[in-house]
Amino acid sequence: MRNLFLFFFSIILLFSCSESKVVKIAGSSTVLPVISQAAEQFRLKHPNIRIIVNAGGSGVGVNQIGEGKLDIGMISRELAQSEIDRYPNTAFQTHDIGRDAVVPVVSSEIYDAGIQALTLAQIGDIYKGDIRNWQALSGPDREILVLDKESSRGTRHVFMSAVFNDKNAAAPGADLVLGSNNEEQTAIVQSDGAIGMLSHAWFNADVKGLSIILADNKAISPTLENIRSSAFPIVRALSLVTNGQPEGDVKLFIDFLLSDTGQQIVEDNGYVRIR
Amino acid sequence: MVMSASARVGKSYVFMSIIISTAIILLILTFLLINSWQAISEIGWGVFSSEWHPAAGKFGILAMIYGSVAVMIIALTIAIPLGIMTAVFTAEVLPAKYRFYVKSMLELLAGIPSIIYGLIGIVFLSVWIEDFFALQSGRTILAGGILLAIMVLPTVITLSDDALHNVPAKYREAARGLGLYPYEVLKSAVLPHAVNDIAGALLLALGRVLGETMAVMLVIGSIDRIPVPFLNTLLPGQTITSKLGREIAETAFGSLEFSALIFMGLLLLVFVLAFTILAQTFFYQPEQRLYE
Amino acid sequence: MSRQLRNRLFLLVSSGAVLLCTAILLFLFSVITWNGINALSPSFLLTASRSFGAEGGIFYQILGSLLMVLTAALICLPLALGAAIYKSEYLKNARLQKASAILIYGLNGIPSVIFGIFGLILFVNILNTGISWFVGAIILAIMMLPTVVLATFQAMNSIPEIYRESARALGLNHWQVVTGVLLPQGFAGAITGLLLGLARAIGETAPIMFIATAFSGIEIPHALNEPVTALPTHILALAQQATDPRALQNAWGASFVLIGLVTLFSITGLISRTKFKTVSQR
Amino acid sequence: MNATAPLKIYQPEATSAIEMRDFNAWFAEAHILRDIRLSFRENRITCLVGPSGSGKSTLIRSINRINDDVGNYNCSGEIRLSNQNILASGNDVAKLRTRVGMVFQKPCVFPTTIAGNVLFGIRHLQKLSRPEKQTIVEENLKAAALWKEVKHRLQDKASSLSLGQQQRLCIARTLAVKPEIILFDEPTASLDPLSSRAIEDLMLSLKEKYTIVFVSHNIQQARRVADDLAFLCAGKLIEYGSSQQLFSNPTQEKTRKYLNEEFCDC
Repeated sequence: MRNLFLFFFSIILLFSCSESKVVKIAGSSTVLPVISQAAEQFRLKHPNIRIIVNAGGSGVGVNQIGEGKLDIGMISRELAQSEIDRYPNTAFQTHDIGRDAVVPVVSSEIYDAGIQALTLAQIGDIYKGDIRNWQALSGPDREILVLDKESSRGTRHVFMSAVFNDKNAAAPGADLVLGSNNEEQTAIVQSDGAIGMLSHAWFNADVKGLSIILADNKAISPTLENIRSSAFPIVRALSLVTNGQPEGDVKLFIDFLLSDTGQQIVEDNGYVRIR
Repeated sequence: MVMSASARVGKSYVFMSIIISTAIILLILTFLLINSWQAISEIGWGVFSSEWHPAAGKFGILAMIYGSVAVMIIALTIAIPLGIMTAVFTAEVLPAKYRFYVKSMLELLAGIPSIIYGLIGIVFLSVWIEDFFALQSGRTILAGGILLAIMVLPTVITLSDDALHNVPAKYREAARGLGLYPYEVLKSAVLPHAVNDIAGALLLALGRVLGETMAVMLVIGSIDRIPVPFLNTLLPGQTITSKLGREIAETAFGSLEFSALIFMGLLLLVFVLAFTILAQTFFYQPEQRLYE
Repeated sequence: MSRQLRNRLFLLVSSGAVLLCTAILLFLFSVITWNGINALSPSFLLTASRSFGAEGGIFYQILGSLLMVLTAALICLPLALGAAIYKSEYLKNARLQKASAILIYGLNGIPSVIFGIFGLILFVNILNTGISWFVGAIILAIMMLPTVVLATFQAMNSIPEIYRESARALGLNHWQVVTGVLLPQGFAGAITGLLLGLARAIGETAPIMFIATAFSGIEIPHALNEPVTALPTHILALAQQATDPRALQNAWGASFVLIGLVTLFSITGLISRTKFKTVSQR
Repeated sequence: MNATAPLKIYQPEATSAIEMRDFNAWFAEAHILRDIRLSFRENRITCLVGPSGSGKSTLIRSINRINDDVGNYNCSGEIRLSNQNILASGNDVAKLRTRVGMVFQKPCVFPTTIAGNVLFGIRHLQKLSRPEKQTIVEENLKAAALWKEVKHRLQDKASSLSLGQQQRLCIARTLAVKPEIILFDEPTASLDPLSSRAIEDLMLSLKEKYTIVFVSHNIQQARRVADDLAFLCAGKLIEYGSSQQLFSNPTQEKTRKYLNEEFCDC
């Protein structure tokens, strides 16, 4: 027992002695995979800078920058005025690193049954609870499982802004509230009649993105092309937030993300590069 | 009497220790109270309404209370009869030589961390419920309740078994000597002695069910809504603990929303404490054993 | 024969309950063991996790969990010993005795998520420590405290009065009696309590997920105010992507390892309890 | 092992209530009783005597099979009650125990009223009306010589009685289920001399209606109460006969020594 303790504490002491710097990052689970992977590669170049990445959602990214607990916050939406007001002593600075679309997604069973495009109004009716069955949208006779996200999630803000013009809109039609993109993706896979909101990087064989039908009856599908050109109606920037101009290691890391290697990581994760 | 230096230092060390150990709980209560004060004073009785929509300034916690109570009732209606009947078997019917193994198994089972129950709930239980009831999603209040019942079952069994086992053998012998069947021995001679301890065990189980977070959070669906119709547990819901587990870290410290969440935590803590203290002080006397 | 019938019925129902419970138990064990063993390999245990935990192993999660709970044990031990000594040897007022017992029982009953919230408010927000493994260890130490205090107290309390009297008769003062006669016994009880407390603490998710753990990028913390990765929170992250078969497999592997650690602590604790009991009965 | 004189098997002239044939009992590996052959006479008090560990308690607790519920217990041979082997498998043990009652070493009252204790067993055997209950309580308390002391407080907690009274209450409770045989396992071991005497007198008065088997450590008590004596030592029946004969003219040296309270090496 005592030896075990000694062992552990000698390890810690050992590490504490070595000189190293830490960059703390947390926030949006949409940006998270890019940053985690970038951090792994960054570490190979700069072994003495350690980057600690945490999830939590865009709200966490902003709040913790405001509270001075982070070096970089990850957000997948715009900064809200209320957030800027809440932390008057913080000079929020955003750095876009990529582009993404928030796409209404459905279970593959629904997609295969013919529902491949909806209007924003139809999506709104689903989230308001006015449409409860896929039949109403000339789909199969199956109840709609409406998936919402936790209120602090960036994906939800962007989605609700596009659908309801109110980023905090309530969704009385929702059946489940989920957190991270992974969790939402899992719930859609487990169901055969679900609709949800996801970044298009989370599509897979069971999770299909819908096209959005615009006013002129043109259906825009969530392809990289359409996102890059902003033709798809729900696009957003993936950004990092810092307090003031980044310096030192933080700057080094952000520059890495904007470098060709960094942008390649953005693309590898299914997002659109901005450089 | 003159105290030596080491005795004085020693005494002040042990005194500080007991003060810290006993004060922590008061400290926790105070912190929750201070941080929920904003909600109490600004929202007041409005917290006991049913709509939670922070952006619109609505902080009703009834849906969470409903969820916690519903999950608790489901869990206990399953776990209590099943647990007590099983304990009756292990304490009264099972030959003594197997008892050690059964008890060890139960201790191991009780030690399975709740996150693993959550994993099992999300991979198996919620899917089964979805298929069995032909639902759109198996993440329901019922799933949370059943999962909690399974979690709390070892505790109910092992505490009830202890309660029955602690009844002196002489009562059983005397009743048997009068020609009573095992069922009658249990009912007339054993249960009257054990009933207090069993009640204590159930109170502890109740507290544990109310306070459980991880497993419930993963399977309950997390929607802040009271089901319509009222008793339909095949719909998703939210408990106080799942709400806290999901949202407390994402809410800005010092905001009204944070304060309302803390108020929920305070409410939970007060009830769980009441059950625990009641159980440990009034019902479960012997040996002063601790149960988790 | 209605008496006999009722008795039969009773036996039937209770055997039915036992069968059902056994079935549940077997299901739990086989699911965890089967899936867990399939996921286990030396490289799983000895490499770091990659891409959301779906790839790679859980080496740093194991290390992080152990680091946190063992530190918690170190924080808890002196406090628990002191509190138990005071409760057993100095606190003679029956009312205070009862009050202290209630407070300690109460602490034991606090839901784990409340500990997390307490840590979040006090350390992360007010004391501004940030997400830190050491804060996690402090909170886990508080959670373990009642178990250890009570185990130590019982061990000391079971020492017959004659030992104290004999020691006093030799001219030892109160503190010398405590250190010479009670501490050795109490220490054995404390170790038992610690092991049982460790078994509980290492599996806890809710107390540490807000305050101590990070998602990735951390291996072994270099300072007290850095986060750590831990097994339970890792399983939480993996459980949320349960339809990805690689993530699920790693979740089972991590669960199996976690249960292994819990079992290791609790079995050692149970052994130490029985061993210690025979010593005091001699 | 010891080449002792062949045992004279005592042939009681009265009809025997219970007969034990080649009865052996074990606890785990320990052979507690060896080849016991005994027959207890009807309406007599038979007292089992012998040093501690001789197997008296095991023997008496075998007669109503209360040992069955103790772990590691095993037995062989026969115990016959009205010409049926009670050890036969498939016997209803609960029913057997209503015929063979037992009073234990330490009085064990249930946590209910005095009247409730008397009715404790009988209540399960048959449905009772209110007046029937009253009669049963009164009759059996009288039979147990307790009625006078408790008739004004039948609804009091049984635990409020003195130990001696509690033991008589246990006897009343046993009588209520109307057994044919009553087993007393050192019923006075935890009582003061005066209470012990009361129990002894009670046993003497009961033998008119019941067959009594009785274990005692107290040789003087055996002399006062017993009609027949069985002397056990180290699991073997050493000698069995009328009390008078064993005290005045024992055939075995061991018996003589033990009954004279001399050192006895079994």
